[in-house]
Amino acid sequence: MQTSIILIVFLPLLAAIIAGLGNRALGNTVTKSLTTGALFISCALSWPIFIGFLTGSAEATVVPVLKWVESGSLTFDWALRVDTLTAVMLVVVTSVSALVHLYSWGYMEEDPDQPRFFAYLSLFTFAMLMLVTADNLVQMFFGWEGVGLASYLLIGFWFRKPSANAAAIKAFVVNRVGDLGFMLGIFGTYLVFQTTSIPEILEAAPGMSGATIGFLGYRMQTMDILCILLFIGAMGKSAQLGLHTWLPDAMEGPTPVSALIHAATMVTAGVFMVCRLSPMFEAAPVALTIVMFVGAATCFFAATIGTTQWDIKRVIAYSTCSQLGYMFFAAGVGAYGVAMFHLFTHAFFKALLFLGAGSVIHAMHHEQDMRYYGGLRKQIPFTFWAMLFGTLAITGVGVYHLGVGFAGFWSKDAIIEVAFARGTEMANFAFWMGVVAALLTSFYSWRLMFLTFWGKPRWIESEHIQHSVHKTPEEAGEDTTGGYHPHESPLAMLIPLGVLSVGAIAAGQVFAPKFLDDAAFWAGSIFYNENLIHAMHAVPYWVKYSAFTVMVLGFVGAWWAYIKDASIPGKFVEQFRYVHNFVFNKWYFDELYNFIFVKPAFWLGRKFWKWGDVGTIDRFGPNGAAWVVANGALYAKKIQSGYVYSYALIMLLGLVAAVTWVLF
Amino acid sequence: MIQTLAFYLFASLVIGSAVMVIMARNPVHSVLWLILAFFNAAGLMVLVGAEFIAMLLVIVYVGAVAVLFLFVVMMLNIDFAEMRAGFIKNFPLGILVALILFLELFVGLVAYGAGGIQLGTPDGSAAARMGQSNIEAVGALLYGKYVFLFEVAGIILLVAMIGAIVLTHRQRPKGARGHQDIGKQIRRRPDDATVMKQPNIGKGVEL
Amino acid sequence: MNLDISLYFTAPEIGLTISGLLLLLVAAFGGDKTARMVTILSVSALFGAVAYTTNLLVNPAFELGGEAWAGIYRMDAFGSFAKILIYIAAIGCLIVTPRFFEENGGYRPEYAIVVLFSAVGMALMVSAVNLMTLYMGLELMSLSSYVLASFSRSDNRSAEAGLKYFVLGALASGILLYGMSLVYGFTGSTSYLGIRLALQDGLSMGATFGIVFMLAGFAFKIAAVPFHMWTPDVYEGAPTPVTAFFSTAPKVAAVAILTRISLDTFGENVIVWQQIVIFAALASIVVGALGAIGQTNIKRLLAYSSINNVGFILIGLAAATPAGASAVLVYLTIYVAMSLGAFVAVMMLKDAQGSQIENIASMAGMVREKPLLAWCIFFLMLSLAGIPPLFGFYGKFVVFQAAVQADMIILAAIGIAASVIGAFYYLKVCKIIMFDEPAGEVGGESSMANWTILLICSLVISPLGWILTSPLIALANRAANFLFFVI
Amino acid sequence: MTDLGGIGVEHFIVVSAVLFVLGVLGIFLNRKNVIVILMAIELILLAVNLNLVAFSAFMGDLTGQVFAMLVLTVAAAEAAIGLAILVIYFRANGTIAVDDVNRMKG
Amino acid sequence: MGGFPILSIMLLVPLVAGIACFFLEAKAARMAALIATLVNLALGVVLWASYDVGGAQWQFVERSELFAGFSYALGIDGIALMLIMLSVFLMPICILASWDAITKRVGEYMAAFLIMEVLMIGVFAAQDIFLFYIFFEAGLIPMYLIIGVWGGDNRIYASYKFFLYTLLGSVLMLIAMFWMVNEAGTSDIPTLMQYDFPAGAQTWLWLAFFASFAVKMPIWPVHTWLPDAHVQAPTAGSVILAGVLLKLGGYGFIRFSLPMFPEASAQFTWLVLGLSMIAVIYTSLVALVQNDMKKLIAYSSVAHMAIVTAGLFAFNVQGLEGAMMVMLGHGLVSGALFLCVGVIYDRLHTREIDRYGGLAINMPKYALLFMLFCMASVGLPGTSNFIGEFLALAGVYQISTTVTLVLTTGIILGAAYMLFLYRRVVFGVQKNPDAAAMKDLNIREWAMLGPIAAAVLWMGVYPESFLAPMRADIAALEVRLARAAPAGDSMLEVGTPNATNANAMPELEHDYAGEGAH
Repeated sequence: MQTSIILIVFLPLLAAIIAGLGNRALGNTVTKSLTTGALFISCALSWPIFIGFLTGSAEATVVPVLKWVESGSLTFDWALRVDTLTAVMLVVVTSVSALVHLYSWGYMEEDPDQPRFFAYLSLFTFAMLMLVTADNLVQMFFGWEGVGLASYLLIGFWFRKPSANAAAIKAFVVNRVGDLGFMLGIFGTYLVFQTTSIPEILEAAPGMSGATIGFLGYRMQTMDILCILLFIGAMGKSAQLGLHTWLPDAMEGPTPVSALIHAATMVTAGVFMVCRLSPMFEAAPVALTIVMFVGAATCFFAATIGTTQWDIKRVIAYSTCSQLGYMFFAAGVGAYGVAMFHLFTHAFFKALLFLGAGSVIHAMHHEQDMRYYGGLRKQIPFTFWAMLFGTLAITGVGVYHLGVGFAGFWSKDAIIEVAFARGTEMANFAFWMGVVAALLTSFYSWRLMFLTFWGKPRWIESEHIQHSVHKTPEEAGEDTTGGYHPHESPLAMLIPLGVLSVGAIAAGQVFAPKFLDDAAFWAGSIFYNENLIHAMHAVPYWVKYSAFTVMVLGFVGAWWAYIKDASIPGKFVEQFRYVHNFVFNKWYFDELYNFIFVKPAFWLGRKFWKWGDVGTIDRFGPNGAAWVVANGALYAKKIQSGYVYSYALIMLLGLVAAVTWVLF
Repeated sequence: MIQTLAFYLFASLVIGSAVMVIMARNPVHSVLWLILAFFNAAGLMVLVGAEFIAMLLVIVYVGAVAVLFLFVVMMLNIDFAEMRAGFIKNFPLGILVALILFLELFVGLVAYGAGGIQLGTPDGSAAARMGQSNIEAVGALLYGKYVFLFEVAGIILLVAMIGAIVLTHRQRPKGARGHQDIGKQIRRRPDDATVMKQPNIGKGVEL
Repeated sequence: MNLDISLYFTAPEIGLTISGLLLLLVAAFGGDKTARMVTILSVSALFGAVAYTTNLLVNPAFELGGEAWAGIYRMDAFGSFAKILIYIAAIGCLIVTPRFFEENGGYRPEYAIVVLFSAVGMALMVSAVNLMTLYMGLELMSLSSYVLASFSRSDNRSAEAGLKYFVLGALASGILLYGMSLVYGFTGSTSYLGIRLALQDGLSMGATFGIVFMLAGFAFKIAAVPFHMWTPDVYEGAPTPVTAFFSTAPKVAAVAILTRISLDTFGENVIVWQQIVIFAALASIVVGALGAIGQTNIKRLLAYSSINNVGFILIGLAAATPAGASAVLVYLTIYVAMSLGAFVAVMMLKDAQGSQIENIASMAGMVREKPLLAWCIFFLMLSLAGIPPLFGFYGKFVVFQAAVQADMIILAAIGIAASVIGAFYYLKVCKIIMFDEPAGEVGGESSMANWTILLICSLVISPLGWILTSPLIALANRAANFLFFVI
Repeated sequence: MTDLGGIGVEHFIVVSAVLFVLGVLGIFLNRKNVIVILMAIELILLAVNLNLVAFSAFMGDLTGQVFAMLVLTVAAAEAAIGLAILVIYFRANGTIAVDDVNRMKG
Repeated sequence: MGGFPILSIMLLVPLVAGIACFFLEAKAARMAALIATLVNLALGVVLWASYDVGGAQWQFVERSELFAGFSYALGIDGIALMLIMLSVFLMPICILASWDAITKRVGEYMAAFLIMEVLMIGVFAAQDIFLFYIFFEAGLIPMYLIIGVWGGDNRIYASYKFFLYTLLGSVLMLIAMFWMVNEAGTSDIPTLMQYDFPAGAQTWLWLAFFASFAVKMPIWPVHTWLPDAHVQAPTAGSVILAGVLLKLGGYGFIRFSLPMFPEASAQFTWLVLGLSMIAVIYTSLVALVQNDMKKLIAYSSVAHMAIVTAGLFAFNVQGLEGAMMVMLGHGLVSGALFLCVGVIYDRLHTREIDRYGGLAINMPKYALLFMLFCMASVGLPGTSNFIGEFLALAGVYQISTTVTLVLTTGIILGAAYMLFLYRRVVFGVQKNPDAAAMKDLNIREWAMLGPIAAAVLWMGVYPESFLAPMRADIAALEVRLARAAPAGDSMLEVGTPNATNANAMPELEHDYAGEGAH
């Protein structure tokens, strides 16, 4: 197992380095084969480990790699730790990554920079694997930042596009804000526990639950403040309310990237971290309440925005944001296993949705606006079915009493239930938010489906399509297809869709018993609250059916508005202009941040430079001194008048001054 | 009593002529006032019994230095009428500073030790022996204890001489500007100095 | 008065005087043709004096020094140290002279003889232990200097320099003399020892005034602010070899005698003069630096530089400790090398026709045309500014160390901070010769003698000079200790 | 030392101080011509001599008089040199007005 | 190495070569300089290899009473060793960077650089406080020439500002040194490091040293010489300036201010931390709005140095080691960034950011390396700067959480301005045809940037190589500082642990076959 762990983690790195440095010298095919091959090997090696944990035959392993830092009592080494939690993440990461690599063969076929793209993808995978296998907080931070870097590179992959560059920088910088919290959290943790090793911290955490510590001049509950700081990191990476702004913009990257990074793996790192550190959080009630609140709020807030967006990827992006909210409040109420389970299932169906959307975009010649889709059901049937499964999974279709359902049904309903079961005020808030978000999820997911696959083709208006067929709407006349016929994607893209469809359909059904109910499965890798799970199972039926009900409501609403009577959305917008604008403009977060942070930063920078450095420091410092000296020099020159008598006078003045001095 | 009177006479005269030295418009007058000042100073010296120095003052200064001054004043042949009169711009400041200096000297040297100033006490090695005249005593010292200085004084005079000669002695550079040979000028005839040219019209002259 | 011993101790001065007299005969009979020969002979005489004085300095038999001529002259390590420095400076200046005057006209044998007598005067000054000896030496030096300053009759500026120097110098002599008369009157003695003894039991106001007047007179000779006004004009106007001479030998003599008078004669009355010296030191540093900034003439700039450097020397004096006195001597030694080197370099700045260049702007970019000369000037300037690792730094090093050891931290801090202003104008010269586009004005060849002196000076101020530190400091310490000889 | 009838050394000091100050004034107040400056210098030296002689007499110590003699000698030499310089200056510039001795400044 | 005076040899090699370069013509001078620096690098490697980690504190000690007043004493500890290695490592790269860029007065240029190397090694190896000062100050001369002769358009102003600013800073230090030597009776640095100066005197001594090191570092608000000097200096000059000369300030703090004046250091901690906080935010914001690449990197250097000062005044092992690592890392990274600027400057002769764009298209290799160095500058884990920044901030956190928060904010801004720079230069469309026509890195440029890239990654992945030699020295320093170390604001108080977990639930009464059991 040790060898395979090493291989799992470092094969992608090796592939990334070779592909990245080899680049054009090696050519597209070699680099693509190399990276994809490496990922499939990783994936193939990961599943046995996971299965080992499923069957209970494997146990937590630590593979030491290299000494890293030893500075006084602050030491941390490179080491790979695999336990149940990690194993879950390993399969998620390697599987989705492998499939995305494969998918990219088709999706990126025409791109001139394919080796670079695949190198980035593999590099990302390596960083993500480092993150999930971290044995100490610093290595986790390494992975954390590594995925950030890869995300930055991939979002900005099409670097000629200004919007892509802006989005990439935004992703990196916003993530850094979260990292600030993470770093401070690590420092605090080290200060309190004198170690950064995760097992040691977790062991000692309960003992510190009553301790207090100073922070920014205030005394605070040690564990609360630490967990809040760490959670800020998680918020950044998992795009939670406040630090979420980068995620929708990140859709500027190629779609496989969105599937891999911004749906299945990287954004879930925050959830993973909270789960990984669950014993710490369990010692921090206030922090957990905050986690709960932020998760619930995000879950609702992102869902509202999702209902109004036109860009197919943005809808899914907000959906991701919303689903991450679910995971967080699940963790917040103490059901870490449930959160991890949703993470697991979400990885499959969200990756599926993204890749499906990618397939649609591929078919529609990179048009992403759903207003220009329509009726694609028949044109790209395979994609349609895959998207349908994804939608069924995310909306949580399943019937409780039958015990069947798509992946989302098992995990999301469990979250809603466990929130209700927890019963605290905040948990109830989360419960209601979760239910409302489920309604919205259903609505926007079906809205997406209806707009894309049903109705009449509307793409004649699209500039992208026009660009490809060279016909204006006037020339096209009645033919709304404009002579453009979307085509199904190549096999390399369809296979991952197929595989993920299976996951979206079955992952919940198969793994629910292990993830939700089996404390032995987790084997102490997360905090497992058995009583809470029992309570979850014991919630009333109306709670259990609430999610199902709202799902149906959302479906009907979407059907009504986008199939039955297409004028309803327009009327609605007319009626609630301000609400719509507010939601459509993403609650004005970008504008707010721009106004509070970005603009002042540049303004201040300019002021500091022109007014501070040049106008004050230089003016009164060196230049001022130079001015004084220059004037002194002029004066000295003037005194030296050349007249003997003035020289004599000055000598006499000196003499008189000296005499006066000694006289008095 | 007579000494007191003599002192005040000499003192006021020496100061008065000193003032005139620096105030006189004509430098020749200044020199003359200077001579008067020296005479009176010599008088003061005689008063305290330093006859030799007093005589020396008269001989050296009046006889040599002052005459040298007169000589130079005459030699330079300056148009004294054009001499700018008046004082420098910061005249009041100068006067003020000089006054302060004098007051300070007065206060510091005289008034400070009101009730008689305490001069130093010499070790007596250079005191005049009983009955020895001033000139004898000074001579003994000068050619005895301080003979080395006497020699140095000689060197100083030598250097002054060399200096004065080196600086003012004019070598006559041949054909240099400013050197006038009057005889040659007088001997000059038009024939030597001019050449007749008879140019063709419109051709100009080539000299 | 033991005549043998007196003659033995004053032999260098007597020897030089006799040489001067003999050479005068040569000059008188041989005329101007003999100028070069007379110069060479003078240099040899000076070398002889150096050798003899060195023997006096290092010979253990004379370790305690001795009196000559009935206590008006004293041979001790301090005097010998200063004298050697004076003679060497005079030698350096004499060696580079002939070529200068040959190119600019008007070389006369009397020049070397006057320099010789001037050196004798300085030697008397530094060995004097009696105000009269001091005065005679001083005047011998001064009168010679007046002559030298106006030596170049072809240059109008030379006469003006001589006139200004003379008028102000005579005024300074008058002030000094007046001070001496007061000191004599209120202590009853003209010998240093007698004055010191008289001042031991209390200081009358008259003597205090005397001390102040005397200090003012010396301040003029060393060109300390506010008695510095003559320096730029005289340095500019005097022929360059004379300027080189002024900035070295007389400065050494004046500083040495100021040090001796302050620390030995008035050693018990530090309180009287220390504040004045401190003021003069700081004022010199600042005024020297400020004055130099606006200059366009290199000689004038170096004049201000010498004012500036005197300020640093005075800081060592202000410390009023053996270390301070030793620092003064060390600084002087290094300063002689720097100053001599700088002026020799200035002498070597010529345009293609061979006439002197004094305008700083004309030196622009001269590193392209005369790289070696330019680099020498560059290092000399930085050494004058006291930037390590050049040896000029060591002078400042010992001076400020002495000040700090004497607990004069504020003085040292202000002084050293003001030295930064000074660095500015040295940098200006460096910038012009190294950075600017070549003006193409510098050309012409220089004689072997100039190169020799310049390279020797450059070597001394280069980091190689640090090798000298140990012997130099040992000698300087020994010399300085004589000033604190408690009787 | 004969009795001067109440005239003490302080009287001489005052006279010499006045002479000294007048000499100094002569140097820097006059802008007529340089010769006057040279004379002012002689005044200063005269003040010094008076001082020296007075001290010498009142202390009964002849050193002062020897000193005065040396000063006298030097003063003569100084006058010679000064006048020589003056002469060459006049030759070079054709003036000895103090105001004109101003080619070098700054 | 018993008795073999390796440090002196390391001083001698470039010195001799430097003097030789004076007289050589261009080609030979380049070669001579390269060989000399490479030889010194080899000697440096030998030095490192034979350095006995965990051995005596001072190794390779040489001592000779060559001068009056102080002695020629050399010797290094781990801290000095690392900085010497940094110097000798960067020198050949500087020579390479100047290979084609410098065409006039090549011999003198190479000589200036070699002399610079002598002085830098001397500073770090000096064991006598005055010898240190001489080397410290002497560095001004070659740098002045480098900026003034081979610099940009405004080089005169920059060279003056550099020279006088730093000179003014350091002269006061000399006065303090005199006092210390007088008080302690020795100028031997190791002895002085153990000498306890009276607390009253420490205050002004510390301030005098601070005046010097703060300018050299530079600390806000005496940093304004740095952007000018950097912008005007030739590429290699900037590399040395940023790579090594700025480290002299930090070295000064760690060698003098902290061990010699622990009490005063503690007393002024607020000042240093306050200035560091201002510097980080202030200069980062200023960097954000720069249009000149070198100026931007120069300002970023100020920000990084603020982290160094903060780390140093954290008074604990992490802070000190972190500061050292930031210095080493920053030496490599900022040097590399200047080289990156130099690479394109050599091609287009402008530092204006807006003139570039889309370089990733025609210069992919360059883009890759530039990205690496940008990321290292940002402090991405796995690169050299991360280790330093992380340790330094971890150290600072122990004495002040507020300061850490502010400094960490600077790291966010750091990401913003570096990526903004990268975006404008390397990404985007090719606006400018001549920028688009630029060739990718050539072999010489690879030889410059490649080794730095390797070192950056090495330091990030296995910093133990660099931490190990310093460990004992830092520990000794911490022991020395312990008596003055200020108490942190984050004092931990352990209380009674909570009885239950945050989400403790009562066990259900009925067996869990309730309403909704599956």
